[in-house]
Amino acid sequence: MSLVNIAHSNIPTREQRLGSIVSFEGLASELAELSRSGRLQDRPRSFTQVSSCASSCAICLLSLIQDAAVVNHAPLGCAGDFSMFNLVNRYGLVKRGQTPANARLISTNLNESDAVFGGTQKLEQAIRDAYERFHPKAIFVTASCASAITGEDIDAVADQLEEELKIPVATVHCEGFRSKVWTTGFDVAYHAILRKIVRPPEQRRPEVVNVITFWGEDVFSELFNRVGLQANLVVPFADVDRIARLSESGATVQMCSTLGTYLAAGLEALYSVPEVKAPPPYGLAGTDAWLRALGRTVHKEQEIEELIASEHEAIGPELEDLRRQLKGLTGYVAAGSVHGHSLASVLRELGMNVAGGCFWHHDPKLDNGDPAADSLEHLVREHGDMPVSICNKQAYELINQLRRLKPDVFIVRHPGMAVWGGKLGIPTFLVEDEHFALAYRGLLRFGRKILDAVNNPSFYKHLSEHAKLPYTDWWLQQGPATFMKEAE
Amino acid sequence: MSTILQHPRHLCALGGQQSVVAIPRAIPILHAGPGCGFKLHTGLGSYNGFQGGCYSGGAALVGTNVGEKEIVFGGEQRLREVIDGALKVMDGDLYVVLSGCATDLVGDDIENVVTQYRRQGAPIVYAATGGFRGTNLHGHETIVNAIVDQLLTPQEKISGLVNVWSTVPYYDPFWAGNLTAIQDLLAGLGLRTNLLFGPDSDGIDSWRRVPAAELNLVVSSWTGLSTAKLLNERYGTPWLHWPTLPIGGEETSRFLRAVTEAAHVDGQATQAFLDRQERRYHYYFERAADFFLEFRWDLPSHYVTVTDAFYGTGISRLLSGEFGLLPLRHFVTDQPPLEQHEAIQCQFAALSSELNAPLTFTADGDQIAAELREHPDSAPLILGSAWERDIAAELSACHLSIASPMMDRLVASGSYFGYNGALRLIEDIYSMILSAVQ
Amino acid sequence: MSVEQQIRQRDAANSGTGVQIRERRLGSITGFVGTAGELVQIARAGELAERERSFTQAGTCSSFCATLQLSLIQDAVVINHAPAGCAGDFPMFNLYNRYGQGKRNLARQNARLLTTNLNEQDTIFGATHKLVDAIHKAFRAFQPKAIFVTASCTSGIIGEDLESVIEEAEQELGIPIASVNCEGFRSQIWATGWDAAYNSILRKIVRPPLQRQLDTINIITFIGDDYFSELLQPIGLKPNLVVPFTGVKQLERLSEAGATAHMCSTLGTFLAAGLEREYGVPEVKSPPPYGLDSTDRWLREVANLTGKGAQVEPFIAAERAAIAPQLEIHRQRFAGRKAFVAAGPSHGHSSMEVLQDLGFDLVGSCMFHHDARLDHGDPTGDSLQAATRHTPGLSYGVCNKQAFELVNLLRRIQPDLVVVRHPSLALSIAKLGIPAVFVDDEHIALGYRGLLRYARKLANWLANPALERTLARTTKLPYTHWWLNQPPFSMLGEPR
Amino acid sequence: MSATVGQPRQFCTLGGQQSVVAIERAIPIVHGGPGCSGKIFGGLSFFNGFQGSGYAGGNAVPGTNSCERDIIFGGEQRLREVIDGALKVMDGDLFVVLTGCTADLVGDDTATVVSEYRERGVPIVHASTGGFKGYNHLGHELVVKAIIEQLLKPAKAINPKLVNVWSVVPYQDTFWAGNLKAIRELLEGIGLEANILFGHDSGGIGAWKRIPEAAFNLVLSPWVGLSIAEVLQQRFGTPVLHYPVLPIGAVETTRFLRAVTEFAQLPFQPVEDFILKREGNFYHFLDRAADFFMEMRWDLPGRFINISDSIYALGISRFLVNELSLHPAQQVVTDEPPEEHRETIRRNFAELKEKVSAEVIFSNDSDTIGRQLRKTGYDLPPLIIGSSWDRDLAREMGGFHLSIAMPVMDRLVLDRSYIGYEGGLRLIEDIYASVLGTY
Repeated sequence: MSLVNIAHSNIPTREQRLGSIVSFEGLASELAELSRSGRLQDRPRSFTQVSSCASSCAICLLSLIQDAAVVNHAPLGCAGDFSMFNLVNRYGLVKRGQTPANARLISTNLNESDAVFGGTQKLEQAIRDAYERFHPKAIFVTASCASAITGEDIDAVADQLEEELKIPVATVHCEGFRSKVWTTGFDVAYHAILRKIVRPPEQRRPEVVNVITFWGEDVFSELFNRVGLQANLVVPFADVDRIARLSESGATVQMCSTLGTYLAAGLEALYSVPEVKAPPPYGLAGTDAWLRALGRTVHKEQEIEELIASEHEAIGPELEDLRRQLKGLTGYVAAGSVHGHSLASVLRELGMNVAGGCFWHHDPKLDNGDPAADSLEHLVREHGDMPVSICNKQAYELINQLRRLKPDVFIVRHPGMAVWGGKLGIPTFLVEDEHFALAYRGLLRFGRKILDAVNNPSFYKHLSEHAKLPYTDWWLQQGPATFMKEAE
Repeated sequence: MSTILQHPRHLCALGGQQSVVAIPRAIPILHAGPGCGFKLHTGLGSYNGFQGGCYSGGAALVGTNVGEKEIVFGGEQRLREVIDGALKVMDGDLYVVLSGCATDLVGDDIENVVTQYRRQGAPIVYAATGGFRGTNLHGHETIVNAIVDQLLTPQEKISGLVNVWSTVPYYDPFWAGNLTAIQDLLAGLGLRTNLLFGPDSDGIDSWRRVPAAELNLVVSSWTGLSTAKLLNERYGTPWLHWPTLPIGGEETSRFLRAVTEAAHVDGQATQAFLDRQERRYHYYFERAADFFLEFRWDLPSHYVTVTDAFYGTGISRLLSGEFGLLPLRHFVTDQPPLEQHEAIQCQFAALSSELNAPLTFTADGDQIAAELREHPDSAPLILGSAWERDIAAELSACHLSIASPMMDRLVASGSYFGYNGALRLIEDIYSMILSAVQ
Repeated sequence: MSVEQQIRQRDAANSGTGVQIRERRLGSITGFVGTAGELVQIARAGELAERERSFTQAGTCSSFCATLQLSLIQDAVVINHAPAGCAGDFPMFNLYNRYGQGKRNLARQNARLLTTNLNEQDTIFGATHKLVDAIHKAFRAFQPKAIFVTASCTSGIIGEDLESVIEEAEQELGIPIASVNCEGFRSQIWATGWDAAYNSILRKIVRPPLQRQLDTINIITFIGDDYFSELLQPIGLKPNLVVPFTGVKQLERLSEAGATAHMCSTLGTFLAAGLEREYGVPEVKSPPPYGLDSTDRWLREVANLTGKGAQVEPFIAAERAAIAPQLEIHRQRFAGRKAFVAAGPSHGHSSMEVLQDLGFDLVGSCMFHHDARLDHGDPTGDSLQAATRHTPGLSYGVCNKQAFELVNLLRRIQPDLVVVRHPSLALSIAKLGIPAVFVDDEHIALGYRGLLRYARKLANWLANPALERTLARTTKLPYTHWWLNQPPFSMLGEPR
Repeated sequence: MSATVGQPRQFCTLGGQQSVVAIERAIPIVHGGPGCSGKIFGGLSFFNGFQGSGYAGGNAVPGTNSCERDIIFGGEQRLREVIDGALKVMDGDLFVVLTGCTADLVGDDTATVVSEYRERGVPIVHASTGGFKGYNHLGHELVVKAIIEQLLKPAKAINPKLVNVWSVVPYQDTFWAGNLKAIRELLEGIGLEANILFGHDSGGIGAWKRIPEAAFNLVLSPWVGLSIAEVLQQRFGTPVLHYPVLPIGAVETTRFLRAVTEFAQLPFQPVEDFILKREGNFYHFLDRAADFFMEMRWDLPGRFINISDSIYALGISRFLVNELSLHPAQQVVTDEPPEEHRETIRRNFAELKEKVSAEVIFSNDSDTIGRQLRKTGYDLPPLIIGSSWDRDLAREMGGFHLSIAMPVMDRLVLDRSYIGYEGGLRLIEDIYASVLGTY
């Protein structure tokens, strides 16, 4: 049976599909080896701080599809991130030269009596409301802990309303409690897209390359156009029709293969759109390898080599200068696994030491199952070994780690985590635009950014002098892995 | 009464976690799904004036992140693990366990678990805040009453001590500045405020002092009333309920006079204090009068409030009562208990019968927009949440965000409370308009 | 050289370029107290004499009025040859400019204004070189279609020879450059500034007609919305609103219109008369179209001048009928309310007429100056007479924005409403607790439908006088009790 | 030096009129052309944060409205008329006659006229402020010095706690009223009596009469006010503390308070307690919102550009660099500081921080400023903090914009202040509201 079973509305979690884990303490090389040999096991934590759930990841992708609507079948708290995605939406529109508008989101606002007597009528009503209010081309229904535990049959409702409204109505099984790995939320969102939105190809468009990413500025087109390719950035800020035609493209690449693994593999499995199986294009070596893999896939080896050569030359001098200025500085990276590997390699390529990395989870393999795509392997091979923690956003472990390593700069990709570096007085910044460091020019942008951070650390200094950490001295003396139990 | 909501302005009961975060050195412990805590931080703490995580909020929130296993086999054991860890790892004076949908629905006996810890002397309480139980305003009252109920013991009365129960922390982006403002004003009357939340509170000590107060001051439309009643039963403390935001020269003075009476303080000293404050306030009022009288560009003559009842009533008294603006429509978004609706109606109407505008109780952005479209050519001033930016643009109306969620402003110690609060609000409203017309 | 000689020399230098001040040209005055009827009579008899005040408060000068009109021409630049303080009104004009651009869907941009920023040396050694620099800078920075150089007290007194500088620059740059003699001290009647601005437009911008546009009516006005179309389109005419927010091209062709009319005949008198004198564009003499009767009369005259006589009567009848029911309601609402007008003629006269049409009880008025006649010299243009034809006994004062007199007067009259049109007077009145309606858009009350628009606006103001009440309760006026108990006009001297 | 100026950011000497209006129950009398006073009011007060008339400003200002006759035959008689009337009509404690270009150019002997009244016991002084003499910063100093020299007598005793404050220029600084109040609260917080002299509750003529009693003069500004302090030193031997940087935020405010403490030889501990409490509150909010600042959402920090009076350009630069770790681009100083002060100002910008320095442009002409700033390119949108004139420039450069400098036409300002600990928080709120508001 194929990886993607569009007969079912739900899919296995990452733990089940990929054997993913959320806790590990050791060397990158060990982690890579364990993953490869299939002996990787999770070590549950007794004490934990809140993390994130699949619901956020699913909604963040789907709510940014410009002519779709999302109905969150849940109590109101699950709408806590509506306002964030709304600002992301408005900001992205302004950046793309369009008029800012609110995101199309609705909550069924489940309450006590709904919990007792069921809330399916409310769901029906909400879907109709969404249809009336936004005239969307598709509606996504995201589930919640409450809707799942009370056993709401949201699939039945969705199918019935799809009949009635004559537009795709897709359920998204992103109940928070199902998976410790919140990126499962991406997978279920993509599954809904593959099931209900993507159509079989009408005519193939080999020059088009799907780029699975978030909402960063489009740095792909400039590169691709030079070799006669078109970048098709999805899912955020695309519309339903563009997504429906993902099946027609010549290849699929990813800004982060943790993000896109399911969609990329799915497109290859269902519609044989080849997935470019290489780590994402960060750092010289990474970008070279990635471009070459793309070149092979779309048969543009020659053009690609010329592109690589000219870019290397273009950035050469400033890169040298940056390396000189950054030499001897130590960085620490905390991010979602593959993107984290990418950022670590960028730091190494800028001539910095990397004291280690903290990644929110680890997938021993990707859905494509191809070791060539293993970004951790790539990191170790190209840039050497480093200490690695796998930790689903457990601030207390991270801060414990940072206090020992005392890096000169701390680079984060996830809201809410950057502040802990700052409270320790470490120049820290969040990678807001995930494309900021991408490819060759990104290397320079990123280097300049790091220099800014270290050249004026006053904010961090004052913060550390005045901010109190909510942790006991006892804890700060323990080892970071203290609360990890042995694998069950 | 919970309808389907587009553009929610409040969240679920578990939002009570933010009220715990607002207590210095208090640690919330969430017994809930993995994403709940962070979503609520995002909606109430972050993308609402970017107030931030502070000491024990944001990514520091402790939680059990219950998964399939706990749902099937129950999560009490898991909760014990996390409480054990929290007492070791988290440096706090007060621990508040909050349950989420998942754990409330599967029926973990959390109360029992927590009580055991309390018996062993841990300063820990429990609140049932499963999201489906109500709004975060309800959640706020739940955690406050939980602390009062499970932690406090009778105390000697301290003369002149006043407990202040006002706007809901984080949900009201200006809560912190407001509390400071109340403290300063009451100090002017020679009263000592016992603040339970925010930078000027002594945290657990302030809470332990609660029974020692001579007066509970509920400066809020309706939240906190149940607390005041509870404290009255327990410790016989009288309470004063002031349901509208005291803002501007007249309302603030009325408020302070009422407090003076309720707290039996020297009326003459109060009068002297009020005179000084009013004189200063009116110096700026006069300075700006040129502008209000002459501002040649279609300064909106009508305004709309899309806020909770507390702000809506207070602000309409300022704009209509002192600045001569006319109300077009009021929307009350904090879903007050039905029995409060009539009182709120009256508070809006109190000004004068000509200054009455239709009042709608709703938190649904779509309904609000629809009703505003009934006045196509009014181009009013819209005071609401950042959600109203779109409908404002559609009606080419002026808009200022003053209510949750506030994604278009950063709020630090800002406040719209009292005399200075009014000056601040007027500056903000008209700066926004001036900027928009050029 | 004595100051007197300097001034004479400047007048010589500017001979032919300057415009005579209103005191001399139109026998205008700034001091009078009596009734409207008396003033009309005295003026008509040519016996109107100025009464000067011993004590005065700061007024306004020609420079302000001239710059207001010229700085809003979208492709011209105004250079103020003056110390930096005379640029005190730049921000105001900039706000007008950006605001008006927004309303007219033009890209918002800062107004194009420069000051030569004269300093002490300049007063000693002269500063024509700075003026030359400024002109070149303006040309480089804005590529304007025309440049206006506004004079100042300083440039006037030190006898700067603007004309020779300008002639030279004009030849070099090939665009019209006009001096504007709006030195503040030359006239007590700031409206002279309009005349100076229009004079420079007539001299340097307006061209002989290429082909006549007989269905176009020049409307000389400020920055209000275009409500004139409401009146003119139905009878097949289109308004050409000038001078603000026009371009130089549009001004060049003023000579081609079928007629020139005013939003306020005091404002436009010099330009309208000039266009008739030099290019035969007839001026609409009857007072501007505010209030039922004046609107009727104005429309009829416009129609006759443009051969639209046939269309106009049915239009008038239809419009009057259309507004009648609503108008009646407003009249009943306002009946018996005491109103007072403090503004510049003749727009103030228009307001007086409108208020009476709306059923207010007009208890008095005070205008900032009075022109014994207009440039066209035709008595049918007497807007004061028109406004008070039924109420010649109306008590009436002329006072160039002397707040102390107004406050004194209004304290006695205690009207329910004061309509005021000049920055910062409204406050003095509001401090008495009297609703002071500041007329923002001068066109709002225009024509028939304007009556209703205006009524709605007044109703809103009167609905909630909280602001005025608070001010009256909490602020103090800067005047002594002694003064407030003197007769309002007791500082007026005897007629000269 | 004074070249041609487009989009003025200060006006002429007669602007001193607004400093008189800022003194409680003081009445300016303008001996100048009919329009001068109104233009000054419009520029410095109304269309600058819509600060309004106040007690005796706007249309209440007595003026001689000089006409042709006064120019030819002199205006002294006319001035007498108006002073006579003013003394009868205007209810004030202090009258200040300011001359405009006309009177100064034709050479009316205003000094004599006014001194005659003063000899008859009238509280009236005269300042020769003909517009061509300089900018309103000078006008402000001239008015203040006139009052000092013509009205004040040596004190019987010195009050060791009393300090005269010479800082922001009323009305030129759109936020002067709130700022002076903030300075007062800071100084009182460390146990001094602040003689603020301008604005509400500053004490009017009474406060001015106490000037000679002061233990010292505090000049809190890069250069404006220094000459005032000199005069006071000569006449009354009052020592001077010159602190050139506007204290915004914790670092600078604390530094400022310690400097004052040392100079005034105040007990050290109470001051430190006061500082501790205020810093605590300031950093509580920086900490609370730290997530926001570090997650640098919505394009900030890019580079910031100040276009304002030296007092703000320097104060705000220090603040943004010290507290928010932002980086400066070129900084524009618009108040035309006298040559002898420019080097210090340049140095202050060069030494913002160990590895952070900024180049300074001295210009008050938008054309020049625009051409200078357009030369640089930016990775992220710059933040321009200047006057409302700079909205166009900001749009053109794709940057963000906040108006804090004369003329502020796009904001209404009442008692807002950017000084001190609270002022820093306010400035942060305003900057990020303007940024977030664009979405």
